Amino acid sequence: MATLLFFGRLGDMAGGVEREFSLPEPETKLKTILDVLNREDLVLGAALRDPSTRIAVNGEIVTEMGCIKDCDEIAFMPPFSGG
Amino acid sequence: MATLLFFGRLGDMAGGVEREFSLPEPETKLKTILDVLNREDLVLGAALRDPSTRIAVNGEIVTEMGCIKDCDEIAFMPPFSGG
Amino acid sequence: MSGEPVSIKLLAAPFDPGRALSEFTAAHPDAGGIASFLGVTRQSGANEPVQHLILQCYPGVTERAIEDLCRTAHDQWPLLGVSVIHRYGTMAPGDPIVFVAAASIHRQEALAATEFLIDNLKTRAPFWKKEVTASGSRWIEPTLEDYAKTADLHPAPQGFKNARR
Amino acid sequence: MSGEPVSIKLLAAPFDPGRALSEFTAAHPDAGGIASFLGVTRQSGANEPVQHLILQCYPGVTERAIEDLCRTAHDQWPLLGVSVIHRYGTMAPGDPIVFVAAASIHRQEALAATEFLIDNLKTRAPFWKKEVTASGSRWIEPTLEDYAKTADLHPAPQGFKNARR
Repeated sequence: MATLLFFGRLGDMAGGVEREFSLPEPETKLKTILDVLNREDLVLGAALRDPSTRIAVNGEIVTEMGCIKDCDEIAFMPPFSGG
Repeated sequence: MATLLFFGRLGDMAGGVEREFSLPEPETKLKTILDVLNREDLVLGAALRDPSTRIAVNGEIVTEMGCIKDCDEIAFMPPFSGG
Repeated sequence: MSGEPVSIKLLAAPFDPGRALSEFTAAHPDAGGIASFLGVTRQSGANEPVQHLILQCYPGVTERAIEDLCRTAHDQWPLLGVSVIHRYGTMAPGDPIVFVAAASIHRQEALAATEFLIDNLKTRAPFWKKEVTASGSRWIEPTLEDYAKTADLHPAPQGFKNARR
Repeated sequence: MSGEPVSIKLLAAPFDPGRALSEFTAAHPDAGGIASFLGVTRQSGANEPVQHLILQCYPGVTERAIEDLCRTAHDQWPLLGVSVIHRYGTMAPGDPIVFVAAASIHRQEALAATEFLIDNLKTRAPFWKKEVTASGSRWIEPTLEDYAKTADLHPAPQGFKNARR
Protein backbone atom coordinates (compact mmCIF):
# COMPACT_ATOMS: atom_id res chain seq x y z
CA MET A 1 0.00 0.00 0.00
CA ALA A 2 1.15 3.50 -0.82
CA THR A 3 -0.53 6.66 0.44
CA LEU A 4 -1.71 9.23 -2.06
CA LEU A 5 -2.23 12.85 -0.96
CA PHE A 6 -4.23 15.28 -3.08
CA PHE A 7 -3.78 18.90 -2.04
CA GLY A 8 -5.81 22.00 -2.85
CA ARG A 9 -8.33 21.66 -5.65
CA LEU A 10 -7.00 18.18 -6.47
CA GLY A 11 -8.49 16.96 -3.18
CA ASP A 12 -11.95 18.10 -4.28
CA MET A 13 -11.47 16.30 -7.61
CA ALA A 14 -10.18 13.11 -5.96
CA GLY A 15 -12.98 13.07 -3.40
CA GLY A 16 -10.64 13.44 -0.44
CA VAL A 17 -7.16 14.49 0.57
CA GLU A 18 -5.85 11.07 1.44
CA ARG A 19 -6.26 7.67 -0.15
CA GLU A 20 -4.57 4.31 0.14
CA PHE A 21 -3.38 2.84 -3.12
CA SER A 22 -2.64 -0.82 -3.60
CA LEU A 23 0.55 -1.19 -5.63
CA PRO A 24 0.28 -3.76 -8.48
CA GLU A 25 3.98 -4.61 -8.01
CA PRO A 26 6.37 -4.19 -5.01
CA GLU A 27 8.16 -1.52 -7.03
CA THR A 28 5.64 0.29 -9.17
CA LYS A 29 6.58 3.05 -11.56
CA LEU A 30 5.08 6.42 -10.67
CA LYS A 31 3.99 6.63 -14.29
CA THR A 32 2.02 3.40 -13.91
CA ILE A 33 0.19 4.85 -10.89
CA LEU A 34 -0.69 7.96 -12.88
CA ASP A 35 -1.97 5.74 -15.70
CA VAL A 36 -4.21 3.80 -13.28
CA LEU A 37 -5.58 7.02 -11.79
CA ASN A 38 -6.17 8.39 -15.26
CA ARG A 39 -8.19 5.35 -16.26
CA GLU A 40 -10.32 5.77 -13.11
CA ASP A 41 -10.96 9.47 -13.70
CA LEU A 42 -9.89 11.27 -16.83
CA VAL A 43 -10.39 14.76 -15.39
CA LEU A 44 -8.34 14.04 -12.27
CA GLY A 45 -5.78 12.20 -14.37
CA ALA A 46 -5.27 15.24 -16.59
CA ALA A 47 -4.94 17.55 -13.56
CA LEU A 48 -2.33 15.28 -11.96
CA ARG A 49 -0.28 15.26 -15.15
CA ASP A 50 -0.58 19.00 -15.64
CA PRO A 51 2.91 20.56 -15.62
CA SER A 52 1.80 22.97 -12.88
CA THR A 53 1.21 20.02 -10.52
CA ARG A 54 4.26 19.17 -8.47
CA ILE A 55 4.70 15.65 -7.19
CA ALA A 56 6.49 14.83 -3.93
CA VAL A 57 7.49 11.35 -2.82
CA ASN A 58 7.95 11.04 0.93
CA GLY A 59 8.02 14.82 1.21
CA GLU A 60 10.63 15.48 -1.47
CA ILE A 61 9.60 16.99 -4.77
CA VAL A 62 10.52 14.68 -7.64
CA THR A 63 11.04 15.67 -11.24
CA GLU A 64 11.81 12.18 -12.56
CA MET A 65 9.21 9.41 -12.70
CA GLY A 66 10.89 6.96 -10.30
CA CYS A 67 9.55 3.85 -8.57
CA ILE A 68 7.16 3.67 -5.62
CA LYS A 69 7.35 1.07 -2.87
CA ASP A 70 4.99 0.01 -0.08
CA CYS A 71 4.49 2.69 2.58
CA ASP A 72 5.67 5.47 0.28
CA GLU A 73 3.67 8.70 0.38
CA ILE A 74 2.96 10.39 -2.94
CA ALA A 75 1.70 13.99 -2.77
CA PHE A 76 0.11 15.77 -5.72
CA MET A 77 0.46 19.50 -5.23
CA PRO A 78 -1.13 22.22 -7.37
CA PRO A 79 0.53 25.68 -7.27
CA PHE A 80 1.16 26.88 -3.71
CA SER A 81 -0.71 29.81 -2.29
CA GLY A 82 0.59 30.82 1.13
CA GLY A 83 0.92 34.07 3.00
CA MET B 1 13.76 90.43 20.75
CA ALA B 2 14.02 87.41 18.53
CA THR B 3 14.51 83.84 19.75
CA LEU B 4 17.47 81.87 18.48
CA LEU B 5 17.39 78.05 18.61
CA PHE B 6 20.56 76.00 18.23
CA PHE B 7 19.90 72.31 17.63
CA GLY B 8 22.19 69.30 17.88
CA ARG B 9 25.89 70.04 18.20
CA LEU B 10 25.24 73.75 17.56
CA GLY B 11 23.57 73.91 20.98
CA ASP B 12 26.75 72.66 22.64
CA MET B 13 28.77 75.29 20.73
CA ALA B 14 26.32 78.10 21.55
CA GLY B 15 26.18 77.15 25.23
CA GLY B 16 22.47 76.35 25.15
CA VAL B 17 19.60 75.48 22.87
CA GLU B 18 17.70 78.74 23.26
CA ARG B 19 18.77 82.33 23.47
CA GLU B 20 17.07 85.69 23.20
CA PHE B 21 18.60 88.06 20.72
CA SER B 22 18.05 91.78 20.77
CA LEU B 23 17.49 93.05 17.23
CA PRO B 24 19.51 96.18 16.36
CA GLU B 25 16.68 97.30 14.06
CA PRO B 26 12.92 96.45 13.95
CA GLU B 27 13.62 94.62 10.71
CA THR B 28 17.07 93.12 10.87
CA LYS B 29 18.58 91.17 8.02
CA LEU B 30 19.29 87.55 8.84
CA LYS B 31 22.76 88.11 7.41
CA THR B 32 23.35 90.89 9.96
CA ILE B 33 22.41 88.51 12.79
CA LEU B 34 24.85 85.93 11.46
CA ASP B 35 27.55 88.60 11.31
CA VAL B 36 26.92 89.57 14.94
CA LEU B 37 27.06 85.95 16.08
CA ASN B 38 30.22 85.43 14.06
CA ARG B 39 31.93 88.35 15.79
CA GLU B 40 30.96 86.89 19.17
CA ASP B 41 32.27 83.43 18.37
CA LEU B 42 34.15 82.60 15.20
CA VAL B 43 33.80 78.83 15.58
CA LEU B 44 30.03 78.99 16.10
CA GLY B 45 29.78 81.60 13.35
CA ALA B 46 31.45 79.27 10.86
CA ALA B 47 29.23 76.36 11.86
CA LEU B 48 26.08 78.46 11.43
CA ARG B 49 27.18 79.51 7.94
CA ASP B 50 28.17 75.99 6.93
CA PRO B 51 26.09 74.92 3.93
CA SER B 52 25.01 71.80 5.84
CA THR B 53 23.25 73.97 8.43
CA ARG B 54 19.63 74.65 7.57
CA ILE B 55 17.96 77.76 8.90
CA ALA B 56 14.26 77.96 9.74
CA VAL B 57 12.36 81.14 10.52
CA ASN B 58 9.19 80.54 12.51
CA GLY B 59 9.39 76.87 11.68
CA GLU B 60 9.82 77.23 7.91
CA ILE B 61 13.15 76.47 6.32
CA VAL B 62 14.47 79.52 4.48
CA THR B 63 16.96 79.53 1.66
CA GLU B 64 17.06 83.30 1.14
CA MET B 65 18.52 85.67 3.74
CA GLY B 66 15.34 87.62 4.54
CA CYS B 67 14.52 90.01 7.38
CA ILE B 68 13.81 89.17 10.99
CA LYS B 69 11.29 90.99 13.18
CA ASP B 70 10.59 91.02 16.90
CA CYS B 71 9.20 87.74 18.23
CA ASP B 72 10.51 85.78 15.27
CA GLU B 73 12.09 82.43 16.01
CA ILE B 74 15.26 81.53 14.13
CA ALA B 75 16.36 77.90 14.26
CA PHE B 76 19.82 76.73 13.24
CA MET B 77 19.66 73.05 12.33
CA PRO B 78 22.63 70.80 11.57
CA PRO B 79 21.90 67.67 9.49
CA PHE B 80 18.93 65.68 10.85
CA SER B 81 19.38 62.31 12.39
CA GLY B 82 16.08 60.67 13.22
CA GLY B 83 14.85 57.11 13.27
CA MET C 1 18.47 35.73 26.19
CA SER C 2 19.56 35.96 22.59
CA GLY C 3 16.99 34.55 20.17
CA GLU C 4 17.39 31.61 17.86
CA PRO C 5 18.30 32.59 14.32
CA VAL C 6 15.19 30.91 12.89
CA SER C 7 11.83 30.56 14.60
CA ILE C 8 8.93 28.93 12.74
CA LYS C 9 5.44 28.29 14.03
CA LEU C 10 2.56 26.68 12.15
CA LEU C 11 -0.58 27.30 14.17
CA ALA C 12 -4.10 25.91 14.01
CA ALA C 13 -5.42 28.62 16.35
CA PRO C 14 -5.46 32.42 16.02
CA PHE C 15 -2.39 34.36 17.15
CA ASP C 16 -1.78 37.89 18.34
CA PRO C 17 0.61 39.75 15.99
CA GLY C 18 1.39 42.45 18.57
CA ARG C 19 2.51 39.83 21.02
CA ALA C 20 4.50 38.11 18.27
CA LEU C 21 6.36 41.37 17.60
CA SER C 22 6.98 41.93 21.33
CA GLU C 23 8.37 38.44 21.77
CA PHE C 24 10.55 38.67 18.69
CA THR C 25 11.88 42.05 19.81
CA ALA C 26 12.63 40.73 23.31
CA ALA C 27 14.44 37.74 21.82
CA HIS C 28 16.82 39.96 19.83
CA PRO C 29 18.13 42.64 22.19
CA ASP C 30 21.08 43.43 19.91
CA ALA C 31 18.91 44.35 16.95
CA GLY C 32 19.00 47.92 15.73
CA GLY C 33 16.09 47.34 13.37
CA ILE C 34 13.20 44.93 13.26
CA ALA C 35 11.02 44.79 10.17
CA SER C 36 7.82 42.83 10.05
CA PHE C 37 4.91 42.02 7.82
CA LEU C 38 1.46 40.86 8.82
CA GLY C 39 -0.92 39.28 6.32
CA VAL C 40 -4.61 39.37 7.20
CA THR C 41 -7.55 37.37 5.82
CA ARG C 42 -9.41 39.66 3.51
CA GLN C 43 -13.03 40.57 4.05
CA SER C 44 -14.31 40.06 0.52
CA GLY C 45 -13.58 37.74 -2.37
CA ALA C 46 -14.30 38.41 -6.03
CA ASN C 47 -17.57 40.21 -5.35
CA GLU C 48 -19.02 39.00 -2.09
CA PRO C 49 -18.05 38.81 1.58
CA VAL C 50 -15.76 35.98 2.60
CA GLN C 51 -17.34 33.77 5.27
CA HIS C 52 -14.15 31.98 6.02
CA LEU C 53 -10.84 30.96 4.56
CA ILE C 54 -9.40 27.48 4.73
CA LEU C 55 -5.66 27.06 4.54
CA GLN C 56 -4.27 23.63 3.96
CA CYS C 57 -0.65 22.70 4.63
CA TYR C 58 1.45 19.56 4.24
CA PRO C 59 2.60 18.87 7.80
CA GLY C 60 6.37 18.49 8.07
CA VAL C 61 6.97 19.39 4.44
CA THR C 62 5.57 22.91 4.85
CA GLU C 63 7.75 23.61 7.91
CA ARG C 64 10.81 22.38 6.04
CA ALA C 65 10.08 24.61 3.05
CA ILE C 66 9.72 27.64 5.35
CA GLU C 67 12.93 26.70 7.13
CA ASP C 68 14.72 26.59 3.76
CA LEU C 69 13.46 30.09 2.98
CA CYS C 70 14.67 31.35 6.36
CA ARG C 71 18.11 29.83 5.81
CA THR C 72 18.27 31.42 2.37
CA ALA C 73 17.49 34.79 3.96
CA HIS C 74 20.28 34.26 6.51
CA ASP C 75 22.70 33.39 3.71
CA GLN C 76 21.75 36.50 1.79
CA TRP C 77 21.79 39.15 4.55
CA PRO C 78 23.54 39.56 7.91
CA LEU C 79 20.53 38.89 10.14
CA LEU C 80 20.25 38.32 13.88
CA GLY C 81 17.06 36.36 13.49
CA VAL C 82 13.94 35.71 11.46
CA SER C 83 10.52 34.54 12.56
CA VAL C 84 7.64 33.13 10.54
CA ILE C 85 4.25 32.40 12.09
CA HIS C 86 1.73 30.91 9.68
CA ARG C 87 -1.84 29.87 10.32
CA TYR C 88 -3.51 26.84 8.82
CA GLY C 89 -7.04 25.51 9.15
CA THR C 90 -10.15 27.67 9.16
CA MET C 91 -9.87 31.43 9.54
CA ALA C 92 -12.38 34.26 9.80
CA PRO C 93 -12.09 37.50 7.80
CA GLY C 94 -9.70 39.85 9.57
CA ASP C 95 -7.77 37.02 11.21
CA PRO C 96 -3.97 37.19 10.90
CA ILE C 97 -2.71 34.56 8.44
CA VAL C 98 1.01 35.16 8.44
CA PHE C 99 3.54 37.15 10.43
CA VAL C 100 7.11 37.54 9.23
CA ALA C 101 9.81 39.42 11.13
CA ALA C 102 13.53 39.96 10.64
CA ALA C 103 16.05 41.51 13.02
CA SER C 104 19.37 43.02 12.03
CA ILE C 105 21.92 45.59 13.14
CA HIS C 106 21.04 48.00 10.33
CA ARG C 107 17.59 48.58 8.98
CA GLN C 108 18.13 47.72 5.30
CA GLU C 109 18.80 44.04 5.90
CA ALA C 110 15.72 43.56 8.08
CA LEU C 111 13.52 45.30 5.51
CA ALA C 112 14.95 43.35 2.57
CA ALA C 113 14.70 39.99 4.34
CA THR C 114 11.09 40.60 5.37
CA GLU C 115 10.10 41.40 1.82
CA PHE C 116 12.01 38.36 0.53
CA LEU C 117 10.30 36.06 3.03
CA ILE C 118 6.76 37.18 2.42
CA ASP C 119 7.20 37.22 -1.37
CA ASN C 120 8.57 33.69 -1.33
CA LEU C 121 6.09 32.31 1.20
CA LYS C 122 3.40 33.07 -1.38
CA THR C 123 4.83 30.79 -4.02
CA ARG C 124 7.43 28.51 -2.43
CA ALA C 125 5.77 27.18 0.71
CA PRO C 126 3.23 24.35 0.39
CA PHE C 127 -0.04 25.99 1.34
CA TRP C 128 -3.38 25.89 -0.43
CA LYS C 129 -6.06 28.46 0.17
CA LYS C 130 -9.81 28.11 -0.21
CA GLU C 131 -12.20 31.02 0.09
CA VAL C 132 -15.74 30.26 1.22
CA THR C 133 -18.54 32.71 0.40
CA ALA C 134 -22.34 32.46 0.49
CA SER C 135 -22.34 31.24 -3.11
CA GLY C 136 -19.75 28.52 -2.67
CA SER C 137 -16.05 28.04 -2.32
CA ARG C 138 -13.04 28.31 -4.59
CA TRP C 139 -9.38 27.51 -4.39
CA ILE C 140 -7.09 30.47 -4.79
CA GLU C 141 -3.85 30.08 -6.67
CA PRO C 142 -1.03 32.58 -6.91
CA THR C 143 -1.11 35.11 -9.70
CA LEU C 144 1.54 35.48 -12.38
CA GLU C 145 2.42 38.69 -10.54
CA ASP C 146 3.21 36.67 -7.42
CA TYR C 147 5.50 34.44 -9.42
CA ALA C 148 7.18 37.42 -11.09
CA LYS C 149 8.44 38.60 -7.68
CA THR C 150 10.36 35.41 -7.07
CA ALA C 151 11.14 34.45 -10.65
CA ASP C 152 14.90 34.42 -10.08
CA LEU C 153 14.58 31.73 -7.43
CA HIS C 154 11.51 29.89 -8.45
CA PRO C 155 9.77 30.35 -11.78
CA ALA C 156 6.07 29.63 -12.17
CA PRO C 157 5.56 25.90 -12.68
CA GLN C 158 5.78 24.97 -16.32
CA GLY C 159 2.39 25.27 -17.96
CA PHE C 160 1.09 27.45 -15.12
CA LYS C 161 -1.81 29.57 -16.24
CA ASN C 162 -3.06 32.56 -14.39
CA ALA C 163 -6.15 30.89 -12.96
CA ARG C 164 -7.69 33.89 -11.30
CA ARG C 165 -7.66 37.49 -10.08
CA MET D 1 -13.79 51.83 13.51
CA SER D 2 -11.72 52.59 10.46
CA GLY D 3 -8.41 54.23 11.27
CA GLU D 4 -7.27 57.70 10.34
CA PRO D 5 -5.05 57.78 7.26
CA VAL D 6 -2.18 59.38 9.19
CA SER D 7 -1.35 58.87 12.86
CA ILE D 8 1.72 60.55 14.36
CA LYS D 9 2.91 60.42 17.94
CA LEU D 10 5.99 62.08 19.41
CA LEU D 11 6.53 60.59 22.84
CA ALA D 12 8.76 61.54 25.77
CA ALA D 13 8.14 58.19 27.48
CA PRO D 14 8.88 54.62 26.34
CA PHE D 15 6.28 52.85 24.22
CA ASP D 16 5.41 49.23 23.55
CA PRO D 17 5.88 48.35 19.86
CA GLY D 18 3.77 45.19 20.11
CA ARG D 19 0.87 47.20 21.42
CA ALA D 20 1.47 49.79 18.69
CA LEU D 21 1.18 47.06 16.05
CA SER D 22 -1.98 45.66 17.69
CA GLU D 23 -3.64 49.06 17.78
CA PHE D 24 -2.67 49.89 14.22
CA THR D 25 -3.96 46.51 13.02
CA ALA D 26 -7.24 46.98 14.89
CA ALA D 27 -7.63 50.45 13.39
CA HIS D 28 -7.38 49.11 9.83
CA PRO D 29 -9.68 46.10 9.58
CA ASP D 30 -9.77 46.27 5.77
CA ALA D 31 -6.01 45.89 5.40
CA GLY D 32 -4.73 42.78 3.69
CA GLY D 33 -1.14 43.59 4.61
CA ILE D 34 0.51 45.58 7.37
CA ALA D 35 4.23 46.24 7.19
CA SER D 36 6.14 47.76 10.05
CA PHE D 37 9.60 48.77 11.12
CA LEU D 38 10.92 49.21 14.63
CA GLY D 39 14.14 51.07 15.34
CA VAL D 40 15.84 50.30 18.63
CA THR D 41 18.54 52.20 20.54
CA ARG D 42 21.75 50.36 19.97
CA GLN D 43 23.77 48.90 22.79
CA SER D 44 27.20 50.11 21.77
CA GLY D 45 28.66 53.16 20.08
CA ALA D 46 31.94 53.35 18.20
CA ASN D 47 33.75 51.06 20.64
CA GLU D 48 32.08 51.21 24.01
CA PRO D 49 28.66 50.61 25.56
CA VAL D 50 26.08 53.34 25.16
CA GLN D 51 24.81 54.59 28.53
CA HIS D 52 21.98 56.50 27.02
CA LEU D 53 20.84 58.26 23.90
CA ILE D 54 19.37 61.73 23.79
CA LEU D 55 17.07 62.63 20.95
CA GLN D 56 16.22 66.24 20.41
CA CYS D 57 13.29 67.41 18.31
CA TYR D 58 11.87 70.76 17.28
CA PRO D 59 8.35 70.70 18.74
CA GLY D 60 5.70 71.45 16.14
CA VAL D 61 8.15 71.56 13.27
CA THR D 62 9.16 67.91 13.70
CA GLU D 63 5.53 66.74 13.71
CA ARG D 64 4.83 68.77 10.57
CA ALA D 65 7.82 67.28 8.76
CA ILE D 66 6.67 63.76 9.65
CA GLU D 67 3.16 64.59 8.51
CA ASP D 68 4.54 65.78 5.17
CA LEU D 69 6.35 62.46 4.76
CA CYS D 70 3.17 60.55 5.56
CA ARG D 71 1.20 62.56 3.00
CA THR D 72 3.89 61.93 0.41
CA ALA D 73 3.59 58.19 1.10
CA HIS D 74 -0.18 58.39 0.66
CA ASP D 75 0.28 60.22 -2.63
CA GLN D 76 2.71 57.61 -3.86
CA TRP D 77 0.91 54.37 -2.92
CA PRO D 78 -2.71 53.35 -2.33
CA LEU D 79 -2.55 53.06 1.47
CA LEU D 80 -5.28 52.62 4.06
CA GLY D 81 -3.18 54.23 6.75
CA VAL D 82 0.29 54.98 8.07
CA SER D 83 1.50 55.41 11.62
CA VAL D 84 4.71 56.92 12.96
CA ILE D 85 5.62 56.82 16.64
CA HIS D 86 8.89 58.57 17.48
CA ARG D 87 10.57 58.95 20.83
CA TYR D 88 12.42 62.04 21.96
CA GLY D 89 14.29 62.80 25.16
CA THR D 90 16.52 60.34 26.99
CA MET D 91 16.49 56.67 26.05
CA ALA D 92 18.23 53.58 27.39
CA PRO D 93 19.95 51.03 25.13
CA GLY D 94 17.37 48.61 23.79
CA ASP D 95 14.54 51.15 24.03
CA PRO D 96 12.37 51.53 20.93
CA ILE D 97 13.10 54.84 19.16
CA VAL D 98 10.80 54.72 16.20
CA PHE D 99 7.90 52.60 14.97
CA VAL D 100 6.58 52.96 11.44
CA ALA D 101 3.64 51.01 10.06
CA ALA D 102 1.68 51.06 6.80
CA ALA D 103 -1.55 49.27 5.93
CA SER D 104 -2.75 48.47 2.43
CA ILE D 105 -4.91 46.03 0.51
CA HIS D 106 -1.93 44.33 -1.12
CA ARG D 107 1.39 43.69 0.52
CA GLN D 108 3.72 45.52 -1.87
CA GLU D 109 2.39 48.98 -1.07
CA ALA D 110 2.66 48.52 2.68
CA LEU D 111 6.22 47.24 2.38
CA ALA D 112 7.31 50.03 0.02
CA ALA D 113 5.71 52.77 2.12
CA THR D 114 7.32 51.48 5.32
CA GLU D 115 10.75 51.51 3.74
CA PHE D 116 10.13 54.97 2.30
CA LEU D 117 9.05 56.36 5.68
CA ILE D 118 11.93 55.00 7.71
CA ASP D 119 14.51 55.97 5.08
CA ASN D 120 13.18 59.52 4.97
CA LEU D 121 12.69 59.90 8.72
CA LYS D 122 16.46 59.47 9.00
CA THR D 123 17.28 62.49 6.90
CA ARG D 124 14.14 64.61 6.48
CA ALA D 125 12.67 64.88 9.96
CA PRO D 126 14.20 67.37 12.42
CA PHE D 127 15.77 65.13 15.04
CA TRP D 128 19.24 65.26 16.53
CA LYS D 129 20.80 62.33 18.26
CA LYS D 130 23.47 62.30 20.96
CA GLU D 131 25.10 59.15 22.22
CA VAL D 132 26.44 59.17 25.78
CA THR D 133 29.14 56.69 26.76
CA ALA D 134 31.49 56.45 29.75
CA SER D 135 34.07 58.51 27.90
CA GLY D 136 31.76 61.34 26.90
CA SER D 137 29.06 62.16 24.42
CA ARG D 138 28.89 62.82 20.73
CA TRP D 139 26.27 63.98 18.26
CA ILE D 140 25.46 61.51 15.54
CA GLU D 141 24.75 62.74 12.06
CA PRO D 142 23.43 60.76 9.13
CA THR D 143 25.89 59.03 6.87
CA LEU D 144 26.27 59.68 3.16
CA GLU D 145 24.67 56.26 2.75
CA ASP D 146 21.58 57.52 4.57
CA TYR D 147 21.37 60.45 2.20
CA ALA D 148 21.89 58.22 -0.84
CA LYS D 149 18.64 56.38 -0.04
CA THR D 150 16.57 59.52 -0.30
CA ALA D 151 18.68 61.43 -2.81
CA ASP D 152 15.84 61.77 -5.30
CA LEU D 153 13.73 63.65 -2.79
CA HIS D 154 16.26 65.27 -0.59
CA PRO D 155 19.94 65.47 -1.40
CA ALA D 156 22.54 65.80 1.33
CA PRO D 157 22.83 69.45 2.37
CA GLN D 158 25.35 71.26 0.22
CA GLY D 159 28.79 70.92 1.73
CA PHE D 160 27.73 67.99 3.88
CA LYS D 161 30.67 65.87 4.87
CA ASN D 162 30.40 62.37 6.17
CA ALA D 163 31.10 63.18 9.81
CA ARG D 164 31.15 59.70 11.23
CA ARG D 165 30.59 55.94 11.08
